[in-house]
This record gives sequence, C-alpha cells and structure tokens, in this order.
Amino acid sequence: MRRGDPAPHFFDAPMIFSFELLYEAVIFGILLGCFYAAVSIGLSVAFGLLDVPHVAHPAVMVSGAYGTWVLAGYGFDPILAGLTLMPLFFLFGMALYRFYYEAFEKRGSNAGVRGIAFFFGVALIIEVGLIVLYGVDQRTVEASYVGSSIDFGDMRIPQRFLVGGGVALVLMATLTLYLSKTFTGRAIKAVAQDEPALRLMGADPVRIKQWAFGIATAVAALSGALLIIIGPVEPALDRVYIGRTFSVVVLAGLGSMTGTLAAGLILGISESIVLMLFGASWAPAVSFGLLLLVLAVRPQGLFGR
Amino acid sequence: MKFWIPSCLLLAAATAAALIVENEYFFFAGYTVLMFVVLATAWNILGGYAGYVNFGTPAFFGLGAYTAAVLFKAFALPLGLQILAAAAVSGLLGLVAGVLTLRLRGIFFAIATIALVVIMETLIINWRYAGGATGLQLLRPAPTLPFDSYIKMLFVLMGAMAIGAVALARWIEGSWVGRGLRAIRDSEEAAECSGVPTLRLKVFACVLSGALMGAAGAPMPMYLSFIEPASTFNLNYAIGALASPMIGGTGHFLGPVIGALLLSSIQQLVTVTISSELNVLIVGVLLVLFVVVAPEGIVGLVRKWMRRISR
Amino acid sequence: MALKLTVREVSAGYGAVRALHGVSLEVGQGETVALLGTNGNGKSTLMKCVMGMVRPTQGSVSLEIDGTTHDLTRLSTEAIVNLGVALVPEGRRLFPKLTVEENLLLGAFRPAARSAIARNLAFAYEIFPALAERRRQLAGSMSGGQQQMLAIGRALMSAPRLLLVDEPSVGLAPILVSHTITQIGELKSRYGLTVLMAEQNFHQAIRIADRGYIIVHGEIVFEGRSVAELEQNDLVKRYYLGT
Amino acid sequence: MDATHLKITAVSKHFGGFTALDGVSLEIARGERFGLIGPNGSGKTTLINCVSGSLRNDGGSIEFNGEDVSRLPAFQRTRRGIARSFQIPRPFASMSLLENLVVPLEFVVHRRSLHGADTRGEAMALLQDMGLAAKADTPTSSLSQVELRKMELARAMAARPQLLISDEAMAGLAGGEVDEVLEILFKLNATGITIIMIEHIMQAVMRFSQRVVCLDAGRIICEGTPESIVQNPDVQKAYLGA
Repeated sequence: MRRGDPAPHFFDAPMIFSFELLYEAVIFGILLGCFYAAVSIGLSVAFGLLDVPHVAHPAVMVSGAYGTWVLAGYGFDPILAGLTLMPLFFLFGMALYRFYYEAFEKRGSNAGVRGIAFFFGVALIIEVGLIVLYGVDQRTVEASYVGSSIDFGDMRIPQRFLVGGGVALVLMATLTLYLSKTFTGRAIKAVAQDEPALRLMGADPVRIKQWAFGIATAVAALSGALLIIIGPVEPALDRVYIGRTFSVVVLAGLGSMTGTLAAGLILGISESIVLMLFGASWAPAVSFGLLLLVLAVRPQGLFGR
Repeated sequence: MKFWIPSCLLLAAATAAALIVENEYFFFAGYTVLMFVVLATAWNILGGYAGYVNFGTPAFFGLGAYTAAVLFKAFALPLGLQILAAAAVSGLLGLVAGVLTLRLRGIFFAIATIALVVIMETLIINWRYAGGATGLQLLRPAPTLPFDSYIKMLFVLMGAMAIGAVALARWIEGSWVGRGLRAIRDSEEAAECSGVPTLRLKVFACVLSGALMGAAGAPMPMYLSFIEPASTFNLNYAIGALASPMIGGTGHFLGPVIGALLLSSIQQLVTVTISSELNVLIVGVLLVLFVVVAPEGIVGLVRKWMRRISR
Repeated sequence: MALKLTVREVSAGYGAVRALHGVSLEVGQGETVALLGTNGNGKSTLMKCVMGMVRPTQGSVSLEIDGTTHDLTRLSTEAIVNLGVALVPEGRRLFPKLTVEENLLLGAFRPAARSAIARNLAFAYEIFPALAERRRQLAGSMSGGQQQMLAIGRALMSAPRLLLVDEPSVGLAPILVSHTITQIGELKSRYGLTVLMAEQNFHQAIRIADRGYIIVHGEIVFEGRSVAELEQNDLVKRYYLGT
Repeated sequence: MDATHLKITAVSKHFGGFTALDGVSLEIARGERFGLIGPNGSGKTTLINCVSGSLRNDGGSIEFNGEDVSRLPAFQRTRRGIARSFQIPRPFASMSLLENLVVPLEFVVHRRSLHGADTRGEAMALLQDMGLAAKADTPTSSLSQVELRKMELARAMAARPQLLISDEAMAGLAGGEVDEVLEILFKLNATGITIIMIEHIMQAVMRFSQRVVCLDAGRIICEGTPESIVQNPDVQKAYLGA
C-alpha cells in the first residue's frame, strides 16, 4: 500500500458501471462507513460536544494503533489490546485537557488561533515521537479475522472489516447510552451549551470536560486498534485521517453524537462509489469535497444545533 | 525610511554575493530560507492580523508551483509572468475558500484549508498534462544577464520577493486594512457596527495571503527543475508557514521573518546533522512552548524586555 | 430542620461597576421573602453572591442548615448547590439542545437528589402537565412560559432546602406572570420550601411573599416586615418609578 | 427631507420557541430624543440589535430615511448613518483609545478619500469633547468603566451618524457620572442627531426623552411624553405588577 494511500481497497475498480458493482460498492461503503464513524467518535466528543479544536485526535489514534501493535507483539488480540490501552489513554486525555484548560480556556483568552496551533504542535510531537520510537516503516497485526474473508452472496468481504464495523457499532452504542443514561453523560452533553447553568446543577464544568476529554482519548485508543486491524499503520497516517475525521464530525453536526454514524456511512458509501467509478486516485478528494460542501451550505451539519 | 534603507542594502548585498561567491550550495539553502520568510509573512496577514488559522499553505503554494510549471511547459512563459500567474490563481483559490467559510468560526476555516490541500493534490495527481503522480521534468532556460547561475538568480529573486512581502505586511499593519483586521480579531460585532465590512476584509486578507503563497511557490519548479505532487503539497510548508509567525510573533511584521529565519537555521543545523524528524519535533515543541508561555512570540518578549529596561 | 440565610453588609460589583452597597437581609425556615426593585438595581447580583457566582468585595453570606453554618463566600457554586440551595436563574438558562426530560434529570445532579429522582420527576410532571406532554421536545423550541416552567421544575429536581428565584416574570406575557408566581406560591405550601424571590413585579410578588425588601441602586431602602407594611407604603411608587 | 427618520413596522423576532419581539411598530422623527424603557427581557436590546443590524428581524420592516435597511449588514447601516454603543463595552483591545475611534473614521467617514483625511486629528477632537484626550494613546485596558462607556459613545460618534442608539450607557454608574453622560447626549442631540436612549435609570430617561415608549414581553404597551408614561397604569403594571 503506497504511503498515504487512502482507503485500503481490496478489489480493482473497473471503469464500467453496473448495478451489480454498485451493489458491491454500497455494501463495502457501509463497512467503510462504520470504520470512518469509529475513527471519528473520539473527535465527535472532543470537538462535537466540548468545542475543543482537537486537530491532534488522529495522531492520538495512530499512537493507539502503535500501542495495539506493541501489545500484539506480546500475543494480545488486537481488540483486547485496544481495550487494555483505554484506561492509560483516559489518564493521558485528562492530563492533556487539564494543560489545555490552564493554558487557554481558563484565561478566557480567545483560544482561537493559539488553541488550534497548540493542538497542531501536539500532533507534530506525537507523530515524530512515534517515528523516533518505532521508525517509519509500516506496522500490521495478526489475528484470525485479519487477512481472511467470508463470502456474502457472490461478494468476498474481508472479515477484518466486519469485525472493525462490529466493534465500531458496539463502541458507538455504549457511548450513546452512557451520554444519555448517566448523570455525567448528560452533563457532558450540556457543558458546551451553557457552562454557568451547569454549575447551577451542582456539577463542576471543568471536571466534567476533563472527564469527557479522557473518554474521547480512551475511545481514540480503541479506534487506533481498529485502524491497525483494517490496514497497515505508519506514523504519518494521521495526516490522512485529519480531514476524514473532521469531515464526519462537521457533517454530523456539532453537539450530535448519534449523527456520527450516519455521517460516517454517507462518507463511506460516497467514497466507495467514487472508488468504483473513478478509481482510487480520486477517493481522497471525496471526503474533503463533501466537507467543503457542508461548510458552505449547512455549517451546523445535518443534525447539529 | 527606517525600513527601505536596510532592505535595499540587504538586496544589494545578496546580489553582490551572487556575483562573487562561487559555491552554489549557499544560494541553494538561502533560497529556501527566503521562501519560508515569504510564506510566513503571507500566512501572518490572515492568521496573525485577522486571527484565522490556515493549515492549507501547501494548497496555495503547490497550486502556484504547478501554475508556473504548466505555463512554462505550455508556453515557455518567462519566470516573471509565471510568478504573476501563480499569484493570481492562488489568490483566486483564496477567494473561493474565503467566501465559502470565512463567515464561520475560525476552526471551520482551519478545517476547510486542510481539505483544500488534499483536493488540490488529488486534482494534480489526476492531471496527466501536469505529470500526474510521477511528476514533471522541466529544462531550465539560461539565467538572465548579470547572473551566471540560475540558482543564484532565483536566490536574489526570492530575496526581492521577501522584501516585497514584508513591505506589504508592514504597509497593511500600519494602514486602515490592518486596523480593520485587528478590529475584527478584537471584537467582530463592534467592528461591523463601526463600519468595517468584516467579510469583505477577511476575504481580501485571504486572497492576499493566498496570492503571496502562490508567488512563493512559482519559482519552485525552476529551482528543482522537477515537480511532483507529494513533495509540492507537503505538510512541511504548512508547519513552517504556521510555526514561524506563532514563534516569531504575529503582532509585528518582523515576527514571521524572525520566526522563519530561526526555524530555517534550526532545520539546516538539525536535518543535516541528526534527522529531519527531529527537526519537526523541535518545531512542534517550540510551537507548543511559545503558544502557551509567550503568546506574543519573540517580538513580544523583546518588546516587553525593552519596556522593562526603558522604565 | 432549622435553616437560616444571613446576608450582612454585602458590597459587590462587576469590575468598577458597584452593583451592591452594604446589603443586609435574612431568610428564615419556611419563609417566602421578596426582593423587590426595578431592573439594574442589584437584585440579580445579590442572588449571584448567594450562589457563589459573584464574590462580594465586602460583607458575609452565611447559610445555617441543621446546626452547621456555611460561609457561602468561600464555597464554589457546585458546593452551595450540594448543600441544598437551588437557583432559577434570570433568563432561565436551560440547555436548548437537550430535551425537557434531560434538562429535568440534570437538575437532580447533586447526590442527595439522585435517590428520589423518579419521585421528583413524577412531581414535576404533575405540577407542570405541559412539560409531561413535551417530554421529548428540545428545551430551546419551547415558548417563554413553558421554558419558565421547565426552569422551575429543573430547580425543584434537586430537592432544595432553599429555593432562589431570579426574576421569574422576565419575558413572560402578563397573564403567564401571575400563573408562574401562583405556582411558586403553591410549591412553598406543598413542600414547606424556603423561598427568596427577586422580582420587579411588585404586586405579583407580594401576593405570595411573607415579607420583603426594596432595593434601589444596590441599597436596601425599605424592609417591610409584613405584606401590609409593603402595600400601604406610598414610598414604593416613588422608589420604583424614581419620580 | 421627510420628518420621519426611522420607521419600524410590525417587526418580529423569535429565538427557537421564544418570541422576543411580537409585531413592534414605531416612528422616530428627525432630531428627536426618544426613550425606550421596559423591564428586563422585554425585548429592548433585541429591537435595537435589529435596527443596528447585529440581528436580522424575522418579520416586518425597518426604514431609515425612507429606505428599508432590514436586509442590510450592520456595516452598511452604519455607513448610512445608524450608529450604536454597546451595553457591555467592546473596545478593540489591541489598539489605543485613539485608534479605536480611527476605525470608524476610516471605514465610514473617509472611506472614499483616505489620503487627505486627518483621521487622528478628528479622533482627538472627539476625545476632547468626551474629556478623554489625556488617555488617547493608552490601551483601552487602562480605562475605567465610565471612560469605557464614553469610548463607546465617542466611537459611535466617530462614524458621524444621523441616528445614535445609546444602549444602557449609564447602567451601574454613580450619580455624577450619569449626569456627565447625559450632558454628552444632550450636546450631541443639539447638533441635530436623533438619539434613542435605552436605560433603566428612570430619572435619566425622563429628563432626556421628548417621547418614551414602554416595551413589555416583546410588545409596545404604551407611548407618550415622560410625564404621561409615569402615571400610565400599564407601565406601572409592567414595572410594579398587576
């Protein structure tokens, strides 16, 4: 797979159009869409709910993938490895937010330019940190479901996409339940809407945002595990996913968690169809073209405020 | 006058050096440093004065480079016209991006510029005439008169463009345009109610910034006599253009210049001796450090230090 | 079950703007005290001092509950809420993109209120039937009157011992104002709540108040120990309309 | 020139389900001193935000000098002569007090012929009128609250408006400071500028206004001279309660 090659595709895209191929493209698009939703969940909490310009989210996710690769080296199943990384990433997320809060949000200075530049710097540091630790060549993981595929009608679907899609759906379901059914979850959804009002409910907004940012980072660890399951990973892969993850979150609309799945599917299917019609070289422009369209026409996204 | 005398002296010195010094390596490296001065100054017009972060420098830079390359390949256009055309095309890109997203909050503009880079790169990759993914070989014409080597000519040319860019930034800073942009950054609603056409001014800054980035990219194909998408739309241009003003200081036209000179010298030092990755790490650490500890950048620190002495 | 709020010689302001000058008042167990005065006279600032959202520059704010006295100027807003003090803020400050029910459930965030959450939710829907019908509706899409009901319901969800209400009539059509004030009155009798209400609407407020203070330009200019004292006082019109 | 300077017809504004303005209509004559009062949440600030362009009204029309401006962005309304001060002062913090006034001078008054204009001189003259000349070159962070309020008025005046909207310029100020600001507004009106004053301080509104309108819950509940307003039962009901 060439460096920075977009979606890892597994069948050559003939230029001719046929319903049968369209059908296959849609099926593959759905699986790809679940994966795109999975890699964007952490960002939909950090940026969608908390309004934190977290451009370092993909870099955190890639480091989750490397964590999975390290644990896989000790015989861990990749998904199990992703789960075991979550507590560690949770603490890192809490610490990172605390630092961001003290440096920017607390001083009420318009974090604007400096907040975004801060996370851009963090992304660079993580990316190069990974290169220094693990070198630039690509890393993969072994598992029963990686590399094998099952037949679905006359289509061969790689199992790793099914597993990835499944874990993604479970992750999204749990997070959505957590956010709507628990006290802290509801407070997380409320904090960006009216912080002083949340204090009146007896909740400390800073602690709530710190907790939420911890969750966003922990989720990014598991997404990282899915990333390395789906395809080989290298430190610079985060650059490919910055645009995609922000496209999904902006398309979903700020403040709407459930929109992330729908947005991921729309992105996955449209990219898959473009892949089929015009080939891989056009695929990366799909998510970004969609992003510009959404920003121009409906910046609050499909389900947002 | 405090600005023009030193600038002319610098340009004269650069020309003299180009005529006297034999070894081309100095000019080869010097060209890149001056190019980053132009990119950082261009970035600061929108990022520093108006407060809108542009991650898409490679899109504007790359589009400028490819406009020049294609015009040269098609009509063997002279370098001067290539630069003007590149500035116009990248300025147009700035207009489109600006009108689309500058109504929204800063973070949305920043995200849109990320998208621009990939869209531009994808378009070029799929454009066979421009060499597609593999790239385009270009045969340099003979250098114009006083210079015996093309690289030395490009070095002096980029020096002139750097002075032009800094002069433009200096004019903006002191003029009604700069005041309007700063008013927008301080309080957009108050600026609008004080008669500032906020959207128009932001788009104007975005076009200017884009055009300058395009112009900085234009000589690139001649400089390398080869051009290919992956390196032309590289993230390092985004890092350099953003980090230099944030470290040097966004509030003063010298900020981006100091930042660019500092980062370029670090790059020369570190990349040659240790590894290019370490250079990016240092830039990342410096960026985080300055953004948190010294938001006004080096220029701000110097000003504070001078004020403390003068009191 | 004793509860006593004591505000003594409090001065406060935003930056250089002096909103309060040496204000003193008390609220005892089970009382409904009205804080009266037109806008911009410091009523909201005083409420915010009690809730720890604004720190007074002078004076003390103390709350005595079941024998222990708390200095509210030292506590964070969350800590004060956890003691059992709830505020219905001016302008309601609902969470516009959360549903009616989610807003209500957020009201019961404090640990002591979580155990009785189901019962309190049922009560809220009983007192404000309109909210029950709109359980799934987003708070931002409701009318002014409905939003006011939700704001009061949300405050009640924290099973407060002391309820502060800041200008409930703001932005409400006149007929709704009297309806809202009546409901606050009923809550008092039904739950034995202690209420401190800041309200500019003089006649409406004294309908449910036991006694009241009039505050003009950040100073208490009159303390009516009974509603009668407040009503006969002809100074009121002069203070109110500054004629 | 037609006597009516500003004509507001059936203007309405909603925020989600909440109706902030419910069909407000009023006319303000050229050079008039007009008072707008009403309890908190009555829609006063929403109304002037619709007039100044910070907000766009949902229904109805706003005509200034006979031209419907309700679709124009705020900067074009300022250029046509509508200027406003902000209840919570919003200085341009990165600039000096003088430069704060230079912005409207450059973007409104001298936008067509910049090179000849002595914008700094004009700005200094305005500061002298307001008694702020001493602090011309200091950053706005060094200004007191009343000085910030004067800066807001001076910056609005720097746009050479025909209509000035003063949004609670005196809230929270001490007695002497209120009189100072009142004096300034009287002086400006004397030069022919129509002024809309929004205040809670009754004495100030009653002393200043030739005509007063009282808003409550997004509707006009009465209109008339200051004396009649104070006696009006509806106003008392709005302020004192039924």
